[in-house]
Amino acid sequence: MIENSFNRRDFLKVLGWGGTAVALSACGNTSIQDGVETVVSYVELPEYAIPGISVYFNSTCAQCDAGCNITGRLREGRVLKLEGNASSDLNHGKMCGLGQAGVQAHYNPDRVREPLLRNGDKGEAIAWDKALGLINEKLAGVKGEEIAFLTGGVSGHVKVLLNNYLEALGTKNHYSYEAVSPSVVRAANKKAYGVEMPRLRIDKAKVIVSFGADFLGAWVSPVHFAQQYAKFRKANENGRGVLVQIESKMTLTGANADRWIPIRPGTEGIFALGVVNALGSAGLALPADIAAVSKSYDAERVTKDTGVSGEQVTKLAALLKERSPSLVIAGSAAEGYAHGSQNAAAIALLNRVLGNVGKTIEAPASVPFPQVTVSTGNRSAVQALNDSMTNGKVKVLFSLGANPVFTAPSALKFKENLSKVPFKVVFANFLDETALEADLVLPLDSALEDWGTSVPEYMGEASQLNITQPLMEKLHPNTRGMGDILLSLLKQRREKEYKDYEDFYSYLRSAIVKNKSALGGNGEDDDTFWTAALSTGMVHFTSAANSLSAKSSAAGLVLPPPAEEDSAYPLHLIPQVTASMRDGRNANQPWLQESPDPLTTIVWDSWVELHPKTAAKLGIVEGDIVEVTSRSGSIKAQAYLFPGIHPDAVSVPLGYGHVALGRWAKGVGANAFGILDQVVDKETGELALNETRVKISKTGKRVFIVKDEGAVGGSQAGVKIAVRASTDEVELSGEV
Amino acid sequence: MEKDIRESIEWAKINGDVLKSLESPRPLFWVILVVALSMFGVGVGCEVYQYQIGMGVANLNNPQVWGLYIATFIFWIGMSHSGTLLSAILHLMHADWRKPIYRFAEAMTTFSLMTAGLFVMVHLGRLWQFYYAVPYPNERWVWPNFQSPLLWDAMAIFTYLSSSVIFLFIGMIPDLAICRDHLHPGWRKKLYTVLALGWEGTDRQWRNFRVTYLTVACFLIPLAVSVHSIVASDFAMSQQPGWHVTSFPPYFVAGALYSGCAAIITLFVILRYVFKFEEYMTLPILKKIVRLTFAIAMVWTYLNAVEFASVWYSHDEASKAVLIQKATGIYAPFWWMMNFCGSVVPFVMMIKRFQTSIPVMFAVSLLLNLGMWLERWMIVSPTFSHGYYPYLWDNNQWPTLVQWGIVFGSFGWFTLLFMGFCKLFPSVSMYEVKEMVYHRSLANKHVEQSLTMNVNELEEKGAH
Amino acid sequence: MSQHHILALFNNFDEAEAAVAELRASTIKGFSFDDLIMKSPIEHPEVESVLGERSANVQWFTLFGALFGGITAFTLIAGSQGNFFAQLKGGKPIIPIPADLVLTYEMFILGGVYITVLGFLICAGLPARRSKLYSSNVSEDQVGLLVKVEASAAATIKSIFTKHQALEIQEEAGK
Amino acid sequence: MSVSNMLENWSKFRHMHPVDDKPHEEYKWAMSIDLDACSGCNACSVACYAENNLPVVGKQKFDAGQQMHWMRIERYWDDDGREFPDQGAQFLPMLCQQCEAAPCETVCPVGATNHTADGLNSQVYNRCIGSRYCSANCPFKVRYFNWYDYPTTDNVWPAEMTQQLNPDVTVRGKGVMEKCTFCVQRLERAKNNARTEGRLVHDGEVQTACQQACPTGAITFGNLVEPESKIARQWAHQQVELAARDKQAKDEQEGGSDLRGYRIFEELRAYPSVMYLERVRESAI
Repeated sequence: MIENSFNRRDFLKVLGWGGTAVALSACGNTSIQDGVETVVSYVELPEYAIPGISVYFNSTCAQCDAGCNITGRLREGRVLKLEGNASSDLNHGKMCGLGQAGVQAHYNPDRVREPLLRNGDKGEAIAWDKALGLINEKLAGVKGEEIAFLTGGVSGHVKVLLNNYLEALGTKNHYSYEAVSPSVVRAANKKAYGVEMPRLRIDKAKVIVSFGADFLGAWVSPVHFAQQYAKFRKANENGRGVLVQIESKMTLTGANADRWIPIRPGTEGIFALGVVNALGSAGLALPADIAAVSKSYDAERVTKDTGVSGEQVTKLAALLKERSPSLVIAGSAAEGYAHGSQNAAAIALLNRVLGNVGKTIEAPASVPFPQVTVSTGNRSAVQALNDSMTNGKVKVLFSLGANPVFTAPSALKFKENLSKVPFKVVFANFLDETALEADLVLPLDSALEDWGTSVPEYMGEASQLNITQPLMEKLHPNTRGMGDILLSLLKQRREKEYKDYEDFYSYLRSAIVKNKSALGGNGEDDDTFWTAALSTGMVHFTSAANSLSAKSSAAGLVLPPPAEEDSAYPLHLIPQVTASMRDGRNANQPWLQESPDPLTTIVWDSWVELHPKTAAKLGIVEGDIVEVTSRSGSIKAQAYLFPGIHPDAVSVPLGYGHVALGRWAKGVGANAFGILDQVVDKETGELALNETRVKISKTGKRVFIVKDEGAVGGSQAGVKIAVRASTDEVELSGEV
Repeated sequence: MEKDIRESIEWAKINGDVLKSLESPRPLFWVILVVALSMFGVGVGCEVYQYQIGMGVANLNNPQVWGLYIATFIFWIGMSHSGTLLSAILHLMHADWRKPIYRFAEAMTTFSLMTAGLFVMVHLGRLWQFYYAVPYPNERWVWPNFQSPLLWDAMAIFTYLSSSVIFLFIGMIPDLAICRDHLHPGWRKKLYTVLALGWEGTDRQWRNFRVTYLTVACFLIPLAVSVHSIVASDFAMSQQPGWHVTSFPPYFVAGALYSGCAAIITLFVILRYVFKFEEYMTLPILKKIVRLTFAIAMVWTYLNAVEFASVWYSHDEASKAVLIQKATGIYAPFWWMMNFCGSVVPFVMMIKRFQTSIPVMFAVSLLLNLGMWLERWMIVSPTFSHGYYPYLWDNNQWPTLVQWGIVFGSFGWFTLLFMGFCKLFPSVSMYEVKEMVYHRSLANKHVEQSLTMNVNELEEKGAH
Repeated sequence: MSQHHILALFNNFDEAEAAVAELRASTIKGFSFDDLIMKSPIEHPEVESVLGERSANVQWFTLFGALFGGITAFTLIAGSQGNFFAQLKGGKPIIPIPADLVLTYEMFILGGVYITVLGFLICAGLPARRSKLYSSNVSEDQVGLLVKVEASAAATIKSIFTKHQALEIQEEAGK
Repeated sequence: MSVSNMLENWSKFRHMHPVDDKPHEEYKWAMSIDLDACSGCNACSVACYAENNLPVVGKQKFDAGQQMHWMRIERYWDDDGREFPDQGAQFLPMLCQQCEAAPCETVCPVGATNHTADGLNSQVYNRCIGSRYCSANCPFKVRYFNWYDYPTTDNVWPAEMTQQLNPDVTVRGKGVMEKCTFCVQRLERAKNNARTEGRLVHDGEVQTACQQACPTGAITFGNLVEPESKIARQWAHQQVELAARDKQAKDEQEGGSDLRGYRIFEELRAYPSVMYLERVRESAI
């Protein structure tokens, strides 16, 4: 099939102009003759659109919740590239791949461009006035508690307006839902240290023991951690740091560890207590409560339960004892079980025993305005919402920044229950699975067109309020910012209170300028302060430091024995959160789909990671399409033999398998959220992501896996390409 | 022993027999022509598609940047060497048995070079900018890169092609005069009148003709050697393991002569059958070519072994890996088949009975050609799939129908050209056959005389 | 004095050679041996033993052509490289001699072949109009002898031709 | 064409072929990548897509091996036959090595790839005719060919996506070879600015897109001629010399250097401008 028609004119063009014509024809707004684009006269220059000169504006990355500060590069009034904001305390001018793909969320051709009202199976474009009027109409006569607002993590002034709106509606039903947030770790931290997110001084630690925390890949604030990690690795006054990663499935962080320890799924807490015990045996003084808990975890028991050799435990204990301060991090591998809280608590004990609290675990900077801090999302929210919907208690549902139809486990039957809600409003950039179920879809500005503020959950050196400002003109005239929408909705209720604010920008400016003394702008005049704030893209809170309380007791800590064999479903499913796909909301950005997964180098599809031993037992070879069946459902995907996984486990990446979300996401891979069993952590009620048991069967089909690595599968074939040396072989001091 | 040619052939019969081949073609001709045209059409279609969409439709990729195009290019270049062998080398060596068969071999040279030239174009990603490789003065004073073996290639092919055309034409002038004199009036007669340049066979013309023919032959031999050496340099001068071998140029030249000889046998059989040239393309001549082919086959086999051996003894791990991969990897069936066709099949030619067996030799020649085509493919593709960089090893892509179609089309194109030639120009050199007949009969006369003398002497001796 | 052109056709080289030999030996007034042209269907160097040495100068063209080709190529290539019109390659000298020699060699041959052929055309007087006295039998199996004589000698010549069994004698009175 | 041109400029042009006695004059761009810091996160690769208008080819063409990542992150495992890769994986960002004696340059028939005065291996898209000889000759296989006309291919840059394209960088049509340029558009801008101010580009003034993005700062880039630049100090400290090839051989000897710097395929004598620092793993655990 010839993809584009070949006529004489094209032929001559190709012959005559050659590469030049081809090159020019792709440079954006040059296809004037098509009548699609408009000619902009440079006699009247749009602001900041100086032909040929790049201008830079600072804003905040919206691709994940880390809230990195970004600088957008603009030419002729359009954003070309997102770079890290060099003056940021969080990311210091650095950027991850996910963040950089933000421009593709902005320019994505699949964005929603008009408010859409459901008409049968189709969405019908309607005017904004009508849409907002319709919301008001539908809310009339609905009791406050029958209104629900589902969001992802929200912070800043949108959160303020949102709370005010909820208050105006008379509801407290704000469900903050994140499918893959570290919520159990938050709770455990709160218990162990008194704060949900203490500051982890990776850069100060000499040894890091990470229990499945993928802090270089997708955990909390990876760009920030990666920079600290770089300092940790340098042979500075601390010496070169040692990273030990304990997990059942190798994460990107695990791939960078000095020692990667594969552990039987769910036994991380046992291992932690085993190390505590070994530290005690090595002569470290243990507090009595801890000694009592850990004393039965001798090397033999640990080996039996976790599958890790006793020698390994002893060696690790010796290293931890010798090199201080160290840092022990509990990550997703610890929290993804029904006993996740206990695991996290056991791991936290290590920090206490090693005296890391206060040294490498520091108090985070505090935020003096609790109303703007992030409402951290969790997984139990969607369960609560689902329960309400099931009982018909929700009459009007608003949804912003969450896609539960895609991410909720199928056992919840979320989609079915959603249909019981009479009126559903979704604020969205794209028609994702949830938006497709909505009665009204309101198109949002992209993060590069909108005004807003946000407070990152994980702070760097200082406590900061990030400012999101439009980097360019709206791409589509009929999208609106969330703040503006909320303001309009609030004006429906509290006209008097908000009538002074023409738009969200004026609200934002006055809100920030009003508090400039608390934002480091004491004594400056309003305009100077505001301009400075916009030009740096953030303001810092002047606030007292937080403090940690490490008073938790080990008493009452009980770890269950390792999970029993399940002959029907013999394998543990470890859904992996990859750095680019996360929970799948960015799956429609082609750069991310085309970036090979760092460990498997697979692109444009999901896969099932199996240890070669397990695969051999099942007779599976690479590329076999296998069916992964859990008690809740099954998916089919290509098998990839991966040595970095425990033989008892299989791993499937999350975020693939969209049935909506545009041309680049739809139909790519399989949705692993769908087969997660509805097992929750006993203490927090959070969905235990790693607790699903599965079986694998061959379907008989086989494909060639589309991946970047060659057929020899990451072997260097005896050629010196990527060289590795051990620390005693190289001279690191004095390196530049 | 059977004679290469019957000395008593009338010269007029020679004219008549050969000129008969220029008469209106039989229906079979048109059938083959249509077949060849449609093959060519398939090739053109594939090329248009590839031109329009991009080289990607050929399923080439990052390590496998070259594919069947380059392999087939070398194949056609190799084919072209036979003409030079027969007309120039054997001319210098006064092997007059070449005379009835060198004309079509030379035509084959020219046409296979023209076909090879097409592949250079087909291979280019930006065919429309092809002229950038031509060293022409331009207003920006930008010149091509004279260090590139590819440019040498272009220059060598141009030189070889134009010299071959000239050589073919010069050698044909006396025959064109015959055509002019003995064909019925018509457009062809006018054509021959122009092409014959007014040749009358005067002693002055013959004298200069002889010197010129000899001189051009002398130029053509080193040229032919250099052409395939340069094609070999495309590989040998590069930094791919398995290619960077000094024995490549002689190896390529031997391979070229080899495939050329095989092709001559094929066409020999076809022409002999089609034009009923049994009087001229005789079995003893076939036997001689077969022996020559066998000799070259052994040279090739030796050089092939030398290539393996030099890789083996070089202790260059990368080159060794390529060799092992050729013998055991996914290309192994083709590699072994190439070795079988190239080194084992020729031993059939050792068997006397088969040396003059037309069907056997036809089959053998086809197998040899297949083997030589595979050889070129085995030089190109397996090496790419096993270069220095292991990350991209075995990133193989089976050639798509577009690639096969263009390769297929090239055979149609060659057939078209060759058929056209055979119908327009005498495919057996009439004047040289006459010379051969004349000199053989002269020689016979001498032999008879001396034999008679010997017998007389013997009788005299016996009388004593 | 009017000139006559006479073409005699012989059955084979022996007869023609005999005629030539006799013509050469004889001293006929109004006939110069240099005006004898032999036309033959095949190349027959042996005839030179009776025709005598006649020069062929193609080789000088060859020499010139080959040298011209080679020198031009090298000058052009090295000149363009030396003037940085051909871009520079890292790790290689500005004028890489071994690489340039390859193209020099090719041009040497190209020049040699082209100019040799040009020389052939010039030396052999081609392309030419066919002379009026020509028989298509010459391109088949007969040997022709063409002489230019003064009218007075024509008869003598003809008689010699007849004596050597000329198959056919054509005559034309020319300028 | 003139003799005076040759005489006047010969020595100047000699500097494009640095040998020990005639090093580069003003600039020699070079890079070093610390594999111990590299976490394999792909940020550099995405940055390269954004900066250099690289097409996203999609699954089918990726499968055909026609992907266009100028910077690719390679992942290697140890070949020691252990059950688990318990020292992790090894990542290697592979990009055009900008060789001083580049094998690709000499073979291009039209001279589309050349050496520049500041030591870059440049690719002139307009001159390229697509013979792909350069790629055939590249030991690292870091040259990428436009197998298709990506600007007109569906879903490569549809609709508004074209507005993201960097106007400083050509969008390549079908049939031309392309590769990492060390972000030459950034280098040229920095050099122009410096020239306007009558100075040289100072260290850290210009960053490549990959370097700028790299969260762990594993990539260092700069001017090797300036002895005080970070890159020059790194190269000097690691004893890797641009036009030398004996570092690896020396390292391998008994009692050889215990420095981490090396260049890939040093023995092929292409003299790459990218130095890698070996990954390190703790011996105590």
